[in-house]
Amino acid sequence: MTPDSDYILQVHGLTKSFSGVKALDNVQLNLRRGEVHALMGENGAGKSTFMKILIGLLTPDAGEIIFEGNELKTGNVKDVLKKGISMIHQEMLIVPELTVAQNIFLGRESTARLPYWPDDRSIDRQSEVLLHQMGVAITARTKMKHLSVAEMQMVEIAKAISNNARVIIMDEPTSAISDKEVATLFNIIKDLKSKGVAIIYISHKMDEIYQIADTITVLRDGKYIGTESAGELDSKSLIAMMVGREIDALFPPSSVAQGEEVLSVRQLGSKGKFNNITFTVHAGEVLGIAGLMGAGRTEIARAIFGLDSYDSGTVFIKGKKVNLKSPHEAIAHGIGYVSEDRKGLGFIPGLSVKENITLASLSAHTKGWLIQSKSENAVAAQMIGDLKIKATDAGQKVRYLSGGNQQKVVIGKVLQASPELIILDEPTRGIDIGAKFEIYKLIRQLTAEGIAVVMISSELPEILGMSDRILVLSKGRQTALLSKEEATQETIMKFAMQH
Amino acid sequence: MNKYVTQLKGIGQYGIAIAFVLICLALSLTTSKFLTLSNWTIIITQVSINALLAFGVTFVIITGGIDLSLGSMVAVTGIVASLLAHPDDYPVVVPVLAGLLAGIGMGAFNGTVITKSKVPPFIVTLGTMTIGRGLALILSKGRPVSNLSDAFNFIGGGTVWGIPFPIIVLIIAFAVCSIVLKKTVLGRYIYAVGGNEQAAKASGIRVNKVKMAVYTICGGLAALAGILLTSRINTGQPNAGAGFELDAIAAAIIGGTSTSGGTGTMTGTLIGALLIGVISNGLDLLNVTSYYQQVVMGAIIIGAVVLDSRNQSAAQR
Amino acid sequence: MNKYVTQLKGIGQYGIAIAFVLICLALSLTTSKFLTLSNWTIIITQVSINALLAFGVTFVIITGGIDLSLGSMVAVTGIVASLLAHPDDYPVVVPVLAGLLAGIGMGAFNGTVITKSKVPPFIVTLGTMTIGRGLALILSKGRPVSNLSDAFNFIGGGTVWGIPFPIIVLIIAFAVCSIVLKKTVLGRYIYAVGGNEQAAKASGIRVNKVKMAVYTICGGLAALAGILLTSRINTGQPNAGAGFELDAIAAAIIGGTSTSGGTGTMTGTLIGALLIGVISNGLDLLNVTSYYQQVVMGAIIIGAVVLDSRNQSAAQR
Amino acid sequence: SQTSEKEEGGAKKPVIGVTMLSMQNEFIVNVSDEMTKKAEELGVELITVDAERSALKQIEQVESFIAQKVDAIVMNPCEVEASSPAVAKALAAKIPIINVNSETSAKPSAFVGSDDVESGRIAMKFIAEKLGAKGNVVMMHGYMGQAAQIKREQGAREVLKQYPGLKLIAHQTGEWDRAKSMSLMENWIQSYGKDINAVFAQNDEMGMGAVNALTAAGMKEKVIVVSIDAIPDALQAVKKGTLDATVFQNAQQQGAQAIETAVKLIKGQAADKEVFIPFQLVTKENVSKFLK
Ligand SMILES: Nc1ncnc2c1ncn2[C@@H]1O[C@H](COP(=O)(O)OP(=O)(O)OP(=O)(O)O)[C@@H](O)[C@H]1O
Ligand SMILES: Nc1ncnc2c1ncn2[C@@H]1O[C@H](COP(=O)(O)OP(=O)(O)OP(=O)(O)O)[C@@H](O)[C@H]1O
Ligand SMILES: [Mg+2]
Ligand SMILES: [Mg+2]
Repeated sequence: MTPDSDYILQVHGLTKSFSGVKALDNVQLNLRRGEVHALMGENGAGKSTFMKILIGLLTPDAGEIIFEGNELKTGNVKDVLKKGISMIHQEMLIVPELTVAQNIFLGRESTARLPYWPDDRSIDRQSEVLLHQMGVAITARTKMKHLSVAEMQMVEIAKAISNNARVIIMDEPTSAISDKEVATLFNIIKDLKSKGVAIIYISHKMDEIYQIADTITVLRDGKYIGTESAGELDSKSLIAMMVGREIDALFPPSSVAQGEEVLSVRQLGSKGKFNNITFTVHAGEVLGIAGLMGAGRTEIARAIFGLDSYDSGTVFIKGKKVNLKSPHEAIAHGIGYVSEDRKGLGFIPGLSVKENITLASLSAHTKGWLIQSKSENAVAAQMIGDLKIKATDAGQKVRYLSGGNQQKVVIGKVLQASPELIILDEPTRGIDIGAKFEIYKLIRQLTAEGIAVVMISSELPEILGMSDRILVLSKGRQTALLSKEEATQETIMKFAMQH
Repeated sequence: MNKYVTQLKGIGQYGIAIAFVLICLALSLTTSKFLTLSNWTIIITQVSINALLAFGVTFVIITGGIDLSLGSMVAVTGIVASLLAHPDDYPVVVPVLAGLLAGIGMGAFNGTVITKSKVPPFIVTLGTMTIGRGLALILSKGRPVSNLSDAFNFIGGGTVWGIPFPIIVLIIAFAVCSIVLKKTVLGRYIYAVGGNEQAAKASGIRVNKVKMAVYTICGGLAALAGILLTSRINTGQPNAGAGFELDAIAAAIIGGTSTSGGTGTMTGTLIGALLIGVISNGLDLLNVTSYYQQVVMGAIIIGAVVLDSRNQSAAQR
Repeated sequence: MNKYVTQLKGIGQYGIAIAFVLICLALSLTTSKFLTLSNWTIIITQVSINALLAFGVTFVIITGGIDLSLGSMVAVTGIVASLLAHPDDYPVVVPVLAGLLAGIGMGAFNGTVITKSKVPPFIVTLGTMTIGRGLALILSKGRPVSNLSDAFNFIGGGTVWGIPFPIIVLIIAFAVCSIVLKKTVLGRYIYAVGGNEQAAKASGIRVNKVKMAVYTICGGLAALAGILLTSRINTGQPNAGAGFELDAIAAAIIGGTSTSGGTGTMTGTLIGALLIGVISNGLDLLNVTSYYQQVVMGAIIIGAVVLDSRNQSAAQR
Repeated sequence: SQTSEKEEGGAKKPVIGVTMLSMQNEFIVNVSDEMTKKAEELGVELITVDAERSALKQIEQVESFIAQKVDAIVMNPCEVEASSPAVAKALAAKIPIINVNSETSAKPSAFVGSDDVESGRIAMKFIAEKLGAKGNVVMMHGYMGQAAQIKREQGAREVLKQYPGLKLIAHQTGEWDRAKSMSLMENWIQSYGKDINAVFAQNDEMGMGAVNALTAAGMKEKVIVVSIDAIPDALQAVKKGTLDATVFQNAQQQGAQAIETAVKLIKGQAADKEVFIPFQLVTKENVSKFLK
């Protein structure tokens, strides 16, 4: 292959398998200077694996990588970083005990003054400048563990940028941040482009892709499907390339009559998190909760589910006052919770798909003390089928599933506990378009069965498309409770930013 | 095909079993005295005490904890049992039950402190280790408790149909522990708590109850080991069991239990305990000088686990 | 405001320091012999060996590892040094350097096996613990090595301006270790590797090099402890240091180092070591019977850490 | 001084600091108990601490005694060499120090005890006589490198040298422990079987372990087992005939005389520099004399 000077990075014939299963099969990519190149594909298509090989965290079984005209040696992160490629990882890779600045410059400490002696004042200063430019209000000397998830993500972005790289890989950089930060990120990307930096951008949010991508490459099941210019590829064909079939309407219509009141929350408050929250949810209804990052939506859900305690107010379930002190009690009262923090609160990585699915409802599969594996297997097989979970078999460890499939496993687990109310916190975060569609259908199916749903989401189209009523929060306060008819993108944003 | 792959993975998982077989093979070739029924009866009898402790600590380690008080629990339970086991004092069930209760009590104490406070299990059980040793000395006034009834001495020294009683206890304990871990709700919860405590909690598992259970079970098994030991040597020794915790934890980890929690099997632990027992027996049979025994022992253990981890990563690839 | 909060948190972090002060206060009120210069000189001299080991293992534990071979390294380095420390054989630097090299070598061996194989540090260092004990016995032919030069005996027994030499070694080691951990690139990487190994890897940190470094440093500090000990008792003892590892690890954990890695400070570890030393000294001063000493010791350690964890969670709220 | 100002009946009550090898060892506990008895009788106060077999700890305890300004120190040394600095420190502080039970290389103010080498000699001599100077012997060591282990081995080997017909076919550590030595004996039975004619265990605990293993294997009748210390269990076993002999160390004499000597030195009276309390061989014939 003769290197083409137009391209900063060229990849050919890249192949990688895990325990005999091919995650990447003869994949290629051609990246131009100064372009934003979107890498698209379903969950488990192999995008992250591809990028981890580029950055040197994984070594390929076969294939060639040409960077700026020279072959890039694989398997050495430090070397790759030095050569000018950096990466925002899909799973947040932070060191909690170190400060923001120390995280940003980890591995690249300035030792100009004294050998082996990192000049923290200099990296603090550089970090402050960088964060200020990005419009993020975080001080460089706070310990990483004190930040919120979204703030951590912004630090990760800062880290990738600070490397002065000529190629930046962004693997789902916006999955944990809200619209305001996304806008900031896009400004940064534009700025980088103008400086000739090339960006590989991975996201499941279609609107983002069309906002910033110049070129789109699609992978499916580890195979290269094609590369198109973004202007010439409409979203319908893009989806078809990704999932291998067409999807008509993303949000299936609701057709359920509301039933009795399932959950009622009155004047709920928790100091420093939220106060005076009042709403009800009925059987068969979807209540959306919208708000900016840090509005306190997750905190409310955690309080209702018994994960945190609250200071004031009351919670009623089917008209009965309850005081839920633990998830155990909440589940016993028919509440299910799908957390936004899939890795932290969702699944047990070392247990199998089957074992995770039945974890919250094991007593349904026991005779005496013993677990009946037959009934367990049956239920697991059904869930895998219903939710279209992609796994080698029910015995595969959830650790080895892609993010979207992990999410489906968590939903499966919550459904198995036969809840009357399900709280879905960012249910489609990091999930591909096909799977999103499956989850929306699933939500409709649940409401049709008379289950009440509370859906917390930062994606306004999703809130608008799925909710019967919408609760809007701003900084822990309830600013509006909108009906489906009242709600538009603009009204929601107005109330979400109200002081 | 799929089944074949799973089988291969199974072997990888028990790579330590291969190491074990290799060591046995090597010993059979070096000394004719190794592969005899009587020698194996002795090996398994000797292993039984460490194996019981290792089973208990396997539960604990899978939840992500540790128990350093095993050795002291052996001493306390042994002393408690032996004090009640003099001939013509009480029927033999009394010392046995008293010993078991003492172990369960100490285990429950560990569990309570660990769940109620946020003190790491390492410190709590290190504390109990010291406290327990002191208790054993106080109860026995620093002297061995001897003159035990024949019925009591049968537990560690008797045979049923020619099989030493400790081996029978070992087999039953192994079966029960395996079933608890693999087939019961508690076992599933133990893996869940060790795999991801927060997620386990959010799945409605009462994490503290699970932790209480494992430390208590561990105490009970330590009591069993303490009673077996006391009966085997016909004396309650206040300094019995010193250092046993390290051997037991080693057996569990050699057998594939990870100290970061969430993984481990009783079969692995049993093989780990057997491995240690076989090496120690083999070195005695070969009459390796005691100084060199230690060097060889350490080297073989590291070597066996290196071999195992090679196998495992090969199977994963 | 912000500064005030940070200060408060600082106190929470050193809650163990409060526990320590409380215990000292209680002892001062119970016995007039406690708060004297001569007694404190003794306490700190006594603590120095455990503290050196605890500093080393703090590095290791912060990376998420463990080192059980500390005690055996003390023995091997002590034997190596003492064999070369007979009067008129070599100048005193020779045994000291040889001892240090032996410790560094053993530490590097630990590091190599741990990084090259996937064997858990617990097993590797347990193996080295056994191997090291055997080596010490082989080198010394199982007998104490005595008749050491005055210059060598000065290290553990001498004083400079009235200050016992071990205390001076302790202070220097503490300063150096604190600086390495807090101020150097290596220290930064140690926290990173223990805090999130994946993140460290993704930042281009050569994780294996960092691990090599901590085990080697740990070996070097164990050698220092071994030399101090040998000099203090004027003899190389093949069975010296048995069980030291647990005390050292306890000091680190009491001082707030988490066994899951990523957190810990040298100040905390120093306080942990002092706490153990003060309790042991106090119980002797109060003439508590030795059996009850153990019970009280265990209870106080658990109690102090409970107090600490209470404080910490209060400060976090 | 401050510490000894505890008044009782107007007279100063002298304080003696006592550091013992290990309070987990039955024999040592017996010595300690005898000291307490004698101290009460003579009206002195004892501060007894446990060195837990660590010479370092023992030195630290003696340093602490010196800081507390006790009137005399009684030390049951952990090690010959390693405990010596403690003696030197006490003497330098002008506090009389009495070694009890075993020696240190540094000369203390006085010594009360027995010579462990002698006990090894007595035990092995008994084996030689029983076997008619011909046969195979195995030996169980204590913790390798400890003073008692080294000395008892030395005594045994001296005798073995005198009897070329006696062959030491295996020796291994049982770590002073009954369970460990029982396993060791079981393994030896596997590899040597009927070749073993006699067992010398360096303490009674290990001797009892060997007896257990031999009895279980049905070999006790044919194998001679001898050990040292004469703990009650061992005496019972000698009486029953399962243990062939043990070597008696006089705890009562050692404890009592150590305190007597200390009190004499405190009062500035003359005291013997060395009080040797002889070992005695205990066999079925004379065991009743030792059973209380
Ligand atoms: N360490 C591993 N061991 C085994 N299988 C793995 C491993 N890492 C990834 N895989 C598998 O490789 C495939 C590709 O995974 P990858 O994470 O690259 O997908 P992705 O396209 O990034 O998906 P997502 O959009 O969900 O992030 C998946 O089937 C996954 O299960
Ligand atoms: N670990 C933490 N330490 C301190 N404050 C935190 C932490 N996590 C969250 N917060 C604070 O709690 C509040 C709400 O957090 P969070 O961002 O989870 O809200 P949210 O409405 O669920 O938003 P989103 O769902 O977009 O993450 C914010 O003020 C945030 O700064
Ligand atoms: Mg991905
Ligand atoms: Mg949220």
